[in-house]
Amino acid sequence: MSKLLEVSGADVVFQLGLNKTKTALQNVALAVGGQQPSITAVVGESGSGKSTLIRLLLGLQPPSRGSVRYDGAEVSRLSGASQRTFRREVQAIFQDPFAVYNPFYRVDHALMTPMRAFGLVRSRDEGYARIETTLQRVGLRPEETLGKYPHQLSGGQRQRVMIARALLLDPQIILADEPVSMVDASLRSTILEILFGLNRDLGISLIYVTHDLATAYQVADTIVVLHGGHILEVGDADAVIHRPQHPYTRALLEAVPSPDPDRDWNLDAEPPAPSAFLPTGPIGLYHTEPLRAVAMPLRPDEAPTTAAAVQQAVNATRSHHHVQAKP
Amino acid sequence: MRSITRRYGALGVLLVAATTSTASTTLAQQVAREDQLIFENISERVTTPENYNPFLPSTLQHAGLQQVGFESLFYYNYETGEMVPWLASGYQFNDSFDEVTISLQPEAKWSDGTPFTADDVVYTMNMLKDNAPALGNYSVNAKTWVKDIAAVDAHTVKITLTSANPRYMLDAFGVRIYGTTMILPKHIWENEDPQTFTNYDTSKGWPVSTSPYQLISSTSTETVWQRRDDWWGAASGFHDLPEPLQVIFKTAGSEERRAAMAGNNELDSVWVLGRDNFEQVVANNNDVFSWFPEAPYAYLDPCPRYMAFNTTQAPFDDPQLRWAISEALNRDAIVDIAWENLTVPAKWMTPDYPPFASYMDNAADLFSEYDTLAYDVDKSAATMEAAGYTKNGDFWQDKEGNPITIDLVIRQGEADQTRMAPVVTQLLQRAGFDANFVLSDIAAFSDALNSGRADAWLDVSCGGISDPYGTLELYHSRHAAPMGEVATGARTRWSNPDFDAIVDEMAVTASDDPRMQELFHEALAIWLPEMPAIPLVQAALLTSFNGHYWDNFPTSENNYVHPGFWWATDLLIVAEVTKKQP
Amino acid sequence: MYSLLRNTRAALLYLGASPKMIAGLVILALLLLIGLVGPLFIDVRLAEPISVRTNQPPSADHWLGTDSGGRELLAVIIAGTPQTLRMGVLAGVIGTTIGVMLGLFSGYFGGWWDRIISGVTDTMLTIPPLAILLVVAASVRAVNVEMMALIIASLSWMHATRVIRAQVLTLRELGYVQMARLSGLGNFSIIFREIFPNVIPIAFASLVGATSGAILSGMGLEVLGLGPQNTPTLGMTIYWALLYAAFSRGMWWWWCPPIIILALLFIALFLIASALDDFANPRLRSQS
Amino acid sequence: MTWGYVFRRLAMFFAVVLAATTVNFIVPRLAPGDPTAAVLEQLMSRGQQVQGAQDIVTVYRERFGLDDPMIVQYGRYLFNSLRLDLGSSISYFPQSVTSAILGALPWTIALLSVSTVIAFGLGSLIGALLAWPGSPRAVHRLAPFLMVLSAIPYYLLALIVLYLLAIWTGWFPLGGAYSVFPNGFSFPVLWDLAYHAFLPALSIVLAGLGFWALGMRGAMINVLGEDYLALAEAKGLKKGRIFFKYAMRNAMLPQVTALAIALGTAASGSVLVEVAFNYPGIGYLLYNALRSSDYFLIQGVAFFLVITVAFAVLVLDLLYPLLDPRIQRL
Repeated sequence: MSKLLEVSGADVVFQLGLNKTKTALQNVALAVGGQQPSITAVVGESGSGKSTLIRLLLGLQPPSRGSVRYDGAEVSRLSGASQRTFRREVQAIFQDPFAVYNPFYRVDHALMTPMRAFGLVRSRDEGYARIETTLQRVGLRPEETLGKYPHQLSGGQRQRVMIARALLLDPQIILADEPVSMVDASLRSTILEILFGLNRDLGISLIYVTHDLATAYQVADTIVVLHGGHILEVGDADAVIHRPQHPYTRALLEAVPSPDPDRDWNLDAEPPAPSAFLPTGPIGLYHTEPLRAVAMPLRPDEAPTTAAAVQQAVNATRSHHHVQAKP
Repeated sequence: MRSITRRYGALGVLLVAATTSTASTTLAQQVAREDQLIFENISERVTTPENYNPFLPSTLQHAGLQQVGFESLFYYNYETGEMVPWLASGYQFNDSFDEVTISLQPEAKWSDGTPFTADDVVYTMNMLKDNAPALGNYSVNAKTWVKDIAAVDAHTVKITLTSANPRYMLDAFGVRIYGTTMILPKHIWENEDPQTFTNYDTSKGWPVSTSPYQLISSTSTETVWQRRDDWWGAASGFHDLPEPLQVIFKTAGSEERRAAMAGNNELDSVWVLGRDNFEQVVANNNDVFSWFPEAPYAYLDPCPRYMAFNTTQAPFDDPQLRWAISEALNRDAIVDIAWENLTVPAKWMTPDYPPFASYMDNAADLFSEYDTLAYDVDKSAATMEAAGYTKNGDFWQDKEGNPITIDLVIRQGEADQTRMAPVVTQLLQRAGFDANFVLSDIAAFSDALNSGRADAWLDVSCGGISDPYGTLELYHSRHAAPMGEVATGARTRWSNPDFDAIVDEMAVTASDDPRMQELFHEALAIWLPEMPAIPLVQAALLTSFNGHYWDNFPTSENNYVHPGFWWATDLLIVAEVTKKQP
Repeated sequence: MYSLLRNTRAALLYLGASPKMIAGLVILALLLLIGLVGPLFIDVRLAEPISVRTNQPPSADHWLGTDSGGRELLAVIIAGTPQTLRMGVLAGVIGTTIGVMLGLFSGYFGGWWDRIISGVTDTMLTIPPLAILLVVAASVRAVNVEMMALIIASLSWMHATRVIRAQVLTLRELGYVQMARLSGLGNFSIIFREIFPNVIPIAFASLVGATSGAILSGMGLEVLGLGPQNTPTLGMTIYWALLYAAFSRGMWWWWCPPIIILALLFIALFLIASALDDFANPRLRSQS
Repeated sequence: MTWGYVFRRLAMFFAVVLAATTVNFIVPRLAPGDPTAAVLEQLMSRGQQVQGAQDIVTVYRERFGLDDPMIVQYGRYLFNSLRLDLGSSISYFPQSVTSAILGALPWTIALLSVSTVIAFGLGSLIGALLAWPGSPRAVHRLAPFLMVLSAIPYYLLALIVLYLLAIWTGWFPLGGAYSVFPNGFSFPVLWDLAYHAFLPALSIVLAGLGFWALGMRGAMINVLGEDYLALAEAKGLKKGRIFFKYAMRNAMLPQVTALAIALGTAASGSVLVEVAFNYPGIGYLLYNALRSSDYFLIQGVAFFLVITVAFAVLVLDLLYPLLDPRIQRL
């Protein structure tokens, strides 16, 4: 049984000027981990609030309204040992596999520092032993990796070292923010495979944040569609990809070039103007089927659901067969 | 058009700059250079160009105010040793020297035409008494000495002194050193608050004075005084009208600038130059000269330079230590390096003026026993050892093993003392005294001495000029305030009751009384073994005149008066110079 | 430490090839040499007053002549150059250290810290420094080189604070700083272990600039007579030369050497700072 | 430019003024020796016998309120400063501090503004030309010379200039601002003023030239790497037009910000230059005030310097958005 990271009813509002604000996230609810380790893909274009969501989940950004809880406790109020536990157990992998390295140090520093900081190893040798095993786990040869400066490694190698870094801390949850978008196309599936393996073999829950529907479909159990700070659609990955219900999701899918050679690429179609899909009034998420919910104008007589509830429902039904590999 | 506007924009700024700058209300009449007598203002600027109140302590006196802005009752002439009557025609003490009757020039008039009378003198002295000490030392002097003052008639004043003082007239009205009590026009001043009145308004003809010159322009770099042809002295036949149409006091600033301006004949008098500079200026412009045609060139300053101690503070309370320090000081080196051989070592604290020769000769026995000029490092060491001091490494320490350090406080801005400081400290270092010097601005210097924090310092010994009373008086115990309070006099805080008694007797003894010689010998017999302060050198200030436009400046060959053009006695020079005949 | 050395190698390689850096270091080394080797050949005690005959022009006995205080000017230069350098470096190091610390904290923590620190920095930058220095120096009466360095340092940290803060504001948002936070590093570890190494080049350029500025300020105070009077520094030599009117007396051997040495010192420091700037700003590098 | 921006700048201005005023108040009071001691010292020098010295000190302390509690003095100082009433100078009593400053200020403003503008304009132009690949070779040869010049401090330059052009050759006056105090304006008077201002201005210009040129060169190199320049060139615009309209104009922006700071530095730099040349400006006044420990005058001069510079910064900050449209969005 693993711990649950849950966002409920959270808004994030930034103060820009004296009387100017920007709402980055509005009424967002998400859940990661819990009884069933799962993979949730958060899909959205740039400006949809993805980065803010990541920061919110990592506890780097307090919500303006609502809450972020880990294992039942409010993240912003954690302190002492429980805060350290949260820090260690919720890890992240970022988009740019170069910027996350301090150019001043060798990659060893990125691997050793967190273990030392969390007191996971007592000696250098013990640390290196763990590092070597973990590097092998992500498909790297320790002797080719250690002692190198970040710029001496390829993008794929760097990203795998980052995954190893997260793994070294025995995490419960990993937030992967566009982990393959800056990696050579040839290596993307390898990295996704590793991530998928973490979930499958180690029971680590993942939030996979991306703008790429194809890879989301490839790895995720649940897909959450984020746009303009709102969750517009949530549901079982198969269902969302094959039967999109929100017009925005549909537009996104139509913009994806089809691998089917018989189908024309939709080059003439106007790309969806992002603002066209933004809700104009108050909205809520409403079930359209048991494992689906879509954003709709608020109905006075009916209680909306939350993305977290849908995710958990999906995970519950998947739990018994979640070991089976995806196509 | 546009570019022209732009180009003259810069000039415009300058225009604004000059128009708004320090006020000058009357247009200076164009006077030819050969009719102008230009003295150097010895300060770096006219610090108070809008203040001509002669008694405010902050007022700059020597930018013309005391030289041509006012007249003194008398001028003591160092060369003749006489009191030259000016606004007064004479004075008479009673036999016990506690009452003096002064007769004034009956013809004297103020510049606005009002007669100058005994009422003005009475008003001035009473006003000073009432406003002491806010109006500075002349007010303090008036309050200290004037018991009562009354007009006997329109041109006679009688002053009753608080106690006998045969030197009162010299001190108060005779320009003993530098300045004098200037008499104010009652009809102008009685309506003003003397503590804030600036006495400056050229449109009203202020400052109103009796002098032959009227202020017409005053800025931070120069003051211009225009001759008044209706001067009382000429009208009454007291003295011919002075020849210069204008007298100007001009700031030169640095020594470089001073030398260059003298070389170009831009100045008719020049403040202190270094020897090399002076010789170079003379080589380039043979119109420039000083008192003597040859070295040491300069007239002797009345204030010898000395080193003083806070004698209430260990280890400087020990006369033996003070003597040892004196023996460590090579006066010849000081004369050579700090004074460029333009002066001589000082045997004691009085200037080498003729009236002192007999006093010093009569004390020759004392000076052979206590040789103040001795320079002998070995003897200095012997003196120290005899007094129980020991050496730790290179430096002396006291009986308890505390190192003896001397921080010599130097008043910044006094060039000769700044030059002496490294020499004196170096000499002390070589004799095993751990000495350093600290250049201090005037307030820090004063504070160090007042608070008693200063161990030792260099200073000028300005005392008697015609007899040694004024110098000995500096060591009277009335000046020796306890630590923390302001000490005056020589500020050494030294005191000796026997010495006080002698000085008290001298105070009521006239200069020419033979008893003075005996008293001096007795006082010195107490002072010398104690050595509360160490005489160093006589001071010759190498100032010079430029005879390009004007003749008859005083020199050793034409010694009608002493040559200090920044003193109030400068009026005697202004009155005597003659236009150079081509 | 090992990685620091290795990482610095790139910088050294670049800087080693920079003609500005080489010229600057050569001049600086020569000046240092004067102070180090000079005392072996010349008795520096001749820098004290009344040691030699006064006012001698340069000759075989006294290569740079003597001044009016009886000091041998070659000895003064040999004794004074290191004193001036020492004062400058001391003030530079103290000032830069304070500046870098404040810059790091202000940039990293942001919020009230930042508002206060950068407010104070901007305020101090707007206040004409010499005005304050004069007031402070006149009050404290610096009597030795160390005191003077301390006073100057207290007013020379602002530049470092400003540039470091700007740099940290950028660095703070970089991935590795975020990562360090996720790696459980505390704020101080992040500041000193992750951010600080990356501002070293800038801090170093600041240090050189601050040293040069400190020597400049020190000289200003010295020629106004507020310097360490009992120590032969270059500025005090100019002060004495002015006091004795060496300019108009044609005693060029008195004021020329200190002015030349000071000018060389400023040029050397300037060249070094400029080479460091080039290194920190690659676009400048490509041009020069 | 929003009101919020203006408001923040104004708040900054007042914060600077308040902080500086406070420092101003505190620092001189930490000094040993109070101003009354200076007055007394002036009395005692030259052998004027002083009796009742302690009384004089008491009277003066009372007159200048030096015995009041510090907090009272501070409050009074702040209040008076805001009214621009800076009290009476002690050493120049009864002249007011404000009038002493107003007498000196125009000289400094004229000297500094003219020479700084010349240095700024000329230096920026040379710097831009240094970075511009198309400028003549002779210009590029200037670079090392300018570097040397910018490294030598203004004061040393002033001394060298003073020696070479005034003492040695005698071409220019040794100091001062005029031969005879100007009472009216005519060509000879202006000529005289310019003649006296030339050397101090020359020192400031020479010392500033290198600074501005190198700063401009740096900024220019940055701008030259920008795409819009390549675009302008591709559009076939004339070289001169690209140089002035595109490259130089954009590179000027950081220079303008530096100008504000430079004014502050120049103001204090002028102390030494004014002392060297005996120029009757603010710097010289401050130098004299320091030597006589005249609290009120020191405070007053520093206050004026700070206000002037803070005001210059404020004006530049408010003008900046007009020069750089990108700021307007704030």
